Amino acid sequence: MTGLKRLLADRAAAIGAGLIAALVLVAILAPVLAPFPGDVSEFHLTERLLPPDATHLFGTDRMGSDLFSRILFGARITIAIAVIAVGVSVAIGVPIGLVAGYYGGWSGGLLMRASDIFLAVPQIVLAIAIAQTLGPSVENVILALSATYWPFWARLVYAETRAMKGQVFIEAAQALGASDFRVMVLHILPNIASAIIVRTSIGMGATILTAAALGFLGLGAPPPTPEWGRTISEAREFLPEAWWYAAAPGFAIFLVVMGFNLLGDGLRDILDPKIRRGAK
Amino acid sequence: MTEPILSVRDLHCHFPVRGAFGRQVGAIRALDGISFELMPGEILGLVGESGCGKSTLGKTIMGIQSPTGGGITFEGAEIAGASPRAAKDRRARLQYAYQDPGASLDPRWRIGRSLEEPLIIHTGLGAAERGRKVRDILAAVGLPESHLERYPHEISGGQQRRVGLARILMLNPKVVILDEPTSGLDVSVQATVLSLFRDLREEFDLTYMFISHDLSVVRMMCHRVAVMYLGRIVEIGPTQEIFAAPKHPYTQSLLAAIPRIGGPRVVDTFWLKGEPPDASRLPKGCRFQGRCPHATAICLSDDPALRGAGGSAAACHFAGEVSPPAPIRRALP
Amino acid sequence: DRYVHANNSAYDTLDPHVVGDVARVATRLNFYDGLYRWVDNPPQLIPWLATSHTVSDDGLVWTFSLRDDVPFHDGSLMTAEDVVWSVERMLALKRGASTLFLPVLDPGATKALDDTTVEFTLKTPSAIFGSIVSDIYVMNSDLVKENEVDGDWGQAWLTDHVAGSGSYMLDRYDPAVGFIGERFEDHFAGWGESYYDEIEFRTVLETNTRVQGLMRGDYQGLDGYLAPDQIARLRDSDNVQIIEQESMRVFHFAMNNRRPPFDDVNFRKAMAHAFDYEGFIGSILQDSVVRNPTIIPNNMWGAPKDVEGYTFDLEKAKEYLDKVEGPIRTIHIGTLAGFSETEQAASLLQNALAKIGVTAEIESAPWPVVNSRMQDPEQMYDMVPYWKSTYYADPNNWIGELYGARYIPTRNVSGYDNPEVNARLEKALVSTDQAERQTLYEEAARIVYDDAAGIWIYNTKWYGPYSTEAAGIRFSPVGNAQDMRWAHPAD
Amino acid sequence: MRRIEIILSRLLWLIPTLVGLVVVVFFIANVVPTDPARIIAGENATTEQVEALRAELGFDRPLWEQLGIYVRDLATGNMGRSLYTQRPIADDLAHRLPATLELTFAAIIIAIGLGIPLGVVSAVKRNSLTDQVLRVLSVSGLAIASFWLAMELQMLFSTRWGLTPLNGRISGFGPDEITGFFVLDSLLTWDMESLGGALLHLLLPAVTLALPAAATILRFTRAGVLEVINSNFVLYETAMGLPRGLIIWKYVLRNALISTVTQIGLIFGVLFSGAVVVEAVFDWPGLGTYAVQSILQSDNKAILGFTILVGVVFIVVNLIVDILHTFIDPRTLK
Amino acid sequence: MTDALLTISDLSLGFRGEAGFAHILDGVNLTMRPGEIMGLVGESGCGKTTLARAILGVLPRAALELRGGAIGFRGTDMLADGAAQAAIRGRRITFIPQDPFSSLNPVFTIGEQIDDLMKWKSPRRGEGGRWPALLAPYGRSRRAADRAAVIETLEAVQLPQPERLLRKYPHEVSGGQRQRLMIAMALLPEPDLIIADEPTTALDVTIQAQILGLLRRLASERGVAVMLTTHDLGSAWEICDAITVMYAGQDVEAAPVTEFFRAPAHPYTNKLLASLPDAEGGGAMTGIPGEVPDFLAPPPGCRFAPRCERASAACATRPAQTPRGPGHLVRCVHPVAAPVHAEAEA
Ligand SMILES: Nc1ncnc2c1ncn2[C@@H]1O[C@H](COP(=O)(O)OP(=O)(O)OP(=O)(O)O)[C@@H](O)[C@H]1O
Ligand SMILES: Nc1ncnc2c1ncn2[C@@H]1O[C@H](COP(=O)(O)OP(=O)(O)OP(=O)(O)O)[C@@H](O)[C@H]1O
Ligand SMILES: [Mg+2]
Ligand SMILES: [Mg+2]
Repeated sequence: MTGLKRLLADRAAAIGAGLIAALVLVAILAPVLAPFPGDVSEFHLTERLLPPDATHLFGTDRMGSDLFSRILFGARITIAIAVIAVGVSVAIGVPIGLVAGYYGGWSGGLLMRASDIFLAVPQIVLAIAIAQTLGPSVENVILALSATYWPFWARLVYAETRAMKGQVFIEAAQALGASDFRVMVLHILPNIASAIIVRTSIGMGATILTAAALGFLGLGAPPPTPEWGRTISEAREFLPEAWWYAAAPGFAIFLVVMGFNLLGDGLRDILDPKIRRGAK
Repeated sequence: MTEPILSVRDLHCHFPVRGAFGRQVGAIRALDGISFELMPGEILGLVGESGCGKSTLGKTIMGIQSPTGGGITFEGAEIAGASPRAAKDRRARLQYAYQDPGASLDPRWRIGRSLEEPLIIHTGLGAAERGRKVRDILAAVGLPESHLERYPHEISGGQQRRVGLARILMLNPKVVILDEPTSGLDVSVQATVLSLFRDLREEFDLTYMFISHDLSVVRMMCHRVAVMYLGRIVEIGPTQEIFAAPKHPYTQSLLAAIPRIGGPRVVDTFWLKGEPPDASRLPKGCRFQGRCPHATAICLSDDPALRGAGGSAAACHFAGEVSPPAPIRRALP
Repeated sequence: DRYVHANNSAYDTLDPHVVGDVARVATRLNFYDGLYRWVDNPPQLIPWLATSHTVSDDGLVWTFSLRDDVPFHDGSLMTAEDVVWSVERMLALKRGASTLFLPVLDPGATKALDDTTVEFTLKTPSAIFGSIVSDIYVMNSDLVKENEVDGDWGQAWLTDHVAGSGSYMLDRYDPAVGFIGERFEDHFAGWGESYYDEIEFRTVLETNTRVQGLMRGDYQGLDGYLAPDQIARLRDSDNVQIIEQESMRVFHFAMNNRRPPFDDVNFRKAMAHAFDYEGFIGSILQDSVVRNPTIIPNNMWGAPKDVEGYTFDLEKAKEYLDKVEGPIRTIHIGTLAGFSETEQAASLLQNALAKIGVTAEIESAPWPVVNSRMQDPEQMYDMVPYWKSTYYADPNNWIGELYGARYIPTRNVSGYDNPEVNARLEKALVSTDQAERQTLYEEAARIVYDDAAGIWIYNTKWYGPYSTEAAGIRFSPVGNAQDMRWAHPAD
Repeated sequence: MRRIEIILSRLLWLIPTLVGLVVVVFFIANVVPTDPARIIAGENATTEQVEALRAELGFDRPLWEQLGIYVRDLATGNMGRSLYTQRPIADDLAHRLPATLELTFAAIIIAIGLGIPLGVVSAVKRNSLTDQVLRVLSVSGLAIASFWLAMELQMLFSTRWGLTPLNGRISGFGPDEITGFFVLDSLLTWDMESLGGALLHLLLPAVTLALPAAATILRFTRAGVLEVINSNFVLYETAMGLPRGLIIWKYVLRNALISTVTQIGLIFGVLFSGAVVVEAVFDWPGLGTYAVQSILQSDNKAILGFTILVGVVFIVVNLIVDILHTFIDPRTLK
Repeated sequence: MTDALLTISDLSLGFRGEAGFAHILDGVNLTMRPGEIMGLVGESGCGKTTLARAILGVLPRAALELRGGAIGFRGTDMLADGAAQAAIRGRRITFIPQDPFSSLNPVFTIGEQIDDLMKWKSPRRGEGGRWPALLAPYGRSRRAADRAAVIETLEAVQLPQPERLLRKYPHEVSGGQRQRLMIAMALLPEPDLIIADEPTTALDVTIQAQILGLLRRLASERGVAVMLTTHDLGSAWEICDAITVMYAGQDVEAAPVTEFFRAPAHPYTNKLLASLPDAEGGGAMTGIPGEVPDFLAPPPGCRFAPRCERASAACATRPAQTPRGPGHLVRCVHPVAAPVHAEAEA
């Protein structure tokens, strides 16, 4: 079976993939799908805090904007934050982990100690500290997340590489005279790719949650950005009367993170060679 | 007399045992002064219990493991300690076949790609030429071409061994170190694999170092046998001689342990007691002392050197003087 | 009986000379007494520790007569020495209210003439000195000196101890929770028929929680500047009463008048016409506040009565915009994180500006950051929406500090510098003639208005949410009704 | 002894890690030069006042010098004064630490109490309906933004139904302080009213915080049990006819817990960081609320102190986990 | 046969997986008498372990599909799952696993594991009440008696310093010692039958000789029957009284041990013996051409037929067990007439 088929055969993974596909689609098609695309920056002060109805599927917010439309547009920000932050973390963490794990020794130790420092504090705390100093903006959220997230990948890749290095086929490749670069890139990387992919999928979910928390704490995007976390924090003032105000973005976050987690779980089942061998 | 193609002199390989803080608290003497010579075209068997250092010896010769001391001469040149890449050309002619060929193949690479890899690393051949060579060798080890498209886990253990051999043969080696090439195979498969080794040796003019713990197989395949015990060669000599008249008590016990179908039941009479000591805590004196039925005071104090005449030698103070103890037949109901 | 108040910020210290903000005024008003005290609305200064004062003809020497019957919480009597020591302490610490005094009063310029007479010798005449003496909180100097460490003026000790004469004595204090005060029976001002024996001020940061708690009966009172939506909720509750008062807290956009294109009056006028006053006040704030056309609160004397205020008119804004010479760039609005009203106002403006072709970006930051950036001409945003509260009830608190050149760059963050205005403000600051001062301020306010130096939006109303069980709440824009000695359980 | 050696070597590693942490966080906290002197001076301060304060507080010195001073002070337990509260940061943090610890301990107890048994059940009944439901729940538990969950729970339980208190650790002031843990203190002073109040106040925040942690523990336990349940020794024990309950709850669980225990250190970190937002929602007077306040006030030094304290707690917890690990898995002492 | 200890009749089972039904055991028949050491031999993957696990009742339940047949142990049907079977397992039938390295729980001391075994399976155990597993009591006097038996048995399997050994963790003792321990644990409940699944493949020749010798001696001394699965014919020769050969999930031949090596009748048995490297250093290296059949689609009838040169159309149905001598049964339409393994005659 091809990877995609296997993926879709797993119910949980299929749901996850579906949710993420929906998110991407929603993000791309937001201007088309949104009933009130202008409401990202348009206000209708006479229509503040209307409960959900046929016109406003998710109700309206404190400025009278259509929440449904804003949440659709919020998907774009969410994707941008998650993709860039995780992308940067992967781009930094993977090579560092690979090199440190492959060569080991004191340079490897040093790299790992450096990542230890970052891991010594829960990621969100450090991200808060960074975002706080840099000031609230989407760019700074991405920066803070990237700066604090790369050690996770470095750690993972380091550990996996160390484990791989003990594998006989790696030793065999070295015995054949393959260069270090060749061994790292052609042998080790593909073999640890599944671990990286799984971590990345779950990492996307975690990133979205962290970004939302930063938004909630007022360290994220400025108004009137329809970022989900900040929408929830806006909504607090109007609870419990305007229950829909917080419910909609909260649920959106839930679905998306769930999507990434399910996909990650599914990918783990599919990509993990141990399980695959067992299935044969 | 011809020159040996490979000679090993007083080879040592120690693995540090580390405590907390990375402090070295001892060493596993995996190889502790190994010397022998390998003649062109011969098959040297290397037997010994698990963990006695057979694989380490093979890997140290290959340069996968760097030796702590001693020398290795291959085709007249010193290669001890040189990394595989440093002595790239020579490595092509000296190859190591892994104990577990399945594990020595990248699980994510198709067989064809794995077979091509040595050619990519060592030669400048074009893709078409590489393909031809791969197919030739594949045929030589008796595998259908369709297997090129398979992944390692999609073929059987016997076939994996063939692939492992094919990969090694890609570079036209002179000497091949075969590490336990039949362990884990059923007898019926083992027979075909062994005959393949014989055929390939003829066809490619190979010299083998044949590592195994199966004495019957070694007896069938090898010209000479070296018996290892805890990092040392305790006895070496022509196969016939060793099997006919083992001089070292350990060799004697090894031979005594082989079941003889139709013959007397060895388990009822087997006399060797105990297990090898921890490789990191070797006793002073002879390292077989704890299990040897003939051990005397000298065995506890002096480490016997490998000595002998002609092609054979043994490392025992009483080499050739002792014979296995009389089997004690236990009464059975 | 106990009165429990849920407060929106934490009581990190009890030291009255260290904090000067409105949110934490409760410790100062209830544990300590000042020379005078502001009460009621419009605010009125009543004699307190001092019974009266005189001013020399040159306006420099202020002499206060003190009561002789004021006991501190430990029973010892207050003397003029205590007052002098307290003033020196305040000036030495350079924090809290000292910023009001330092421009006019040097350390060492306060003297005790006898046990009940204190004399201040000012550097320059000041028309407002009388309005700020309420902020001279007097401490039991002997007690503090006993607890002084390394000449710290008792700072360490006073963070969690009280050395005052105020209406309540400290019972418990926890910076993370709040404080409990126990009625000081021997307070010099005596007590009415009914009162609270205990007052408890708890820190409850979350607005929603405070509102819920009041409705549930967990608290008897809250801070009075809640969002209209919250007020509306509270009104629906049976056990809540809302006491409504027009306050003196002007919400406005400060504009950086120095930086192009804001240096062009046409551009500023375009801005002033681009704000949807009615939408903001009518819809978002649900008419809970009143339009305030200039910087001086409507209910403050000195506010020109006939000014209509700029109107929301994008046509006009466009016209003015067309007259602007030089390029128009993206403008940056700084808002106060956690104060959603500033965000909403900024968003509203941003939205309208987009329609006349001006792009605006909003940056949200915590108040201290915004404030420190505002005071740095280099880092000042183009616009910042915020409130100007009553530190003392004098027009100078608003127009003087915000548009007078003498306050550049600290409080006059817009850098507005108009000689016509400056002349009037300076004159008003030294004048002792109330009528003259009023005229001067009215004139100044008109000029500033014509210059569209800022966007003035509304004057806040104070909606004091209290449990129906509480009575006797006495509101003043200066103390925000947190002087609890007047309050008592309803019968 | 081997165990002591392990602990010592871990303690030794702690020092460079902590120093590195302080340096990193210090520079992070000073990336953007907001003007602390001006903030301390207050909104109405004159420029001269600000300058004077700046010099007095050493903010005019080069950054590395400030770092040196900071580290020197830190060694004596002095984290400087909060810009906003003017109180010693170390005191503030020490004062709030018990609140946060009480909350996180309660949460971790709930999380372990839920996660481990459910994880075992889920693994033992693999692919059954129970397993499916538990898996969905655990994935959901990890997907919910904790601040949102906190808000929704608060809205339902406190506001709508009035079952639980809205906020805080207790209404008003706590029991007489002994340890700073209200539950403990009220037990020690036998103050049943406080105990009830403290527990009731703990309920929602602890549950909110525990949910994702329980989900994580459930997942790890499940994976651990699944891994172990197919191992040879389980096969052996089963073949020897030992009771299923004994095999699962004693033999399998101990093995499965090895990986779970290493996770608990990380989970503690998750809880600690989760506390930042959950405390903010429930007005829990702990480190999280303090941190959020410091953020709103741009109180860099306080955030710095908070971050370092969290780092220290985190490292200590992981150290404890490592030590625990040597007890659960004797192979680590090899 | 009333004296039979274990009777397996027409056992047919397999596993259902993604790819379909893998029919592993196909009509297996086998009988063991009390005290008999029976070798179950066959190449890797022929179903030895599956058969052993079927008797022990530890086949993976989820995938298992029982097609028919029965396993009778002294009249109890071991395929059922009830209290009677649970009482037999670990008491009347015990188990020695293949891999002594992973069959002991790494995080408990050896003593604790043996204690739990004795608590539940000691011969001195009466009818326990209905206690939950973790809370069941373990009487003081029985504990002491059990402990004495443990020490005695550990000494019997030649484990030095048994008291100290009990305090150790499994990783602290060597492979050979662990396998001795497994033997001791199999003997402790004083069973009638020990199932030993390749107990020596993980060990070196010298250790293997020691362990097999020990097993044979103790089994004979205590009159315990042993079912020894192995792919090593040499080991089978060493300790077995009788041998049953399996090929691809079918029993093909069963015979007393000397008869088996002297006069193998099934073509597969013959070829298997011919593949052995012979003791004198010669030996044909022919092997058996062809591949083991796929369990997902096995050939009908005799599963060896596709690799057998003697095969005919008749082989498409499974031949019945035909006697060739006393205790010698073979399933072949075309059995080999004369012994081909010359040596065995000598
Ligand atoms: N990389 C290594 N680091 C530490 N010790 C090692 C390493 N490789 C081997 N050893 C140790 O060296 C000794 C010899 O190992 P080696 O693998 O050479 O034995 P062997 O004879 O090949 O055994 P087997 O028959 O099990 O393959 C063993 O005690 C082993 O634990
Ligand atoms: N749970 C299972 N699901 C599917 N197939 C299985 C399962 N267990 C075993 N098999 C298959 O059943 C066949 C017989 O396996 P078994 O382990 O009984 O062989 P064996 O004779 O013990 O082999 P070995 O000598 O290698 O131990 C093998 O092909 C194996 O792949
Ligand atoms: Mg080896
Ligand atoms: Mg098996």
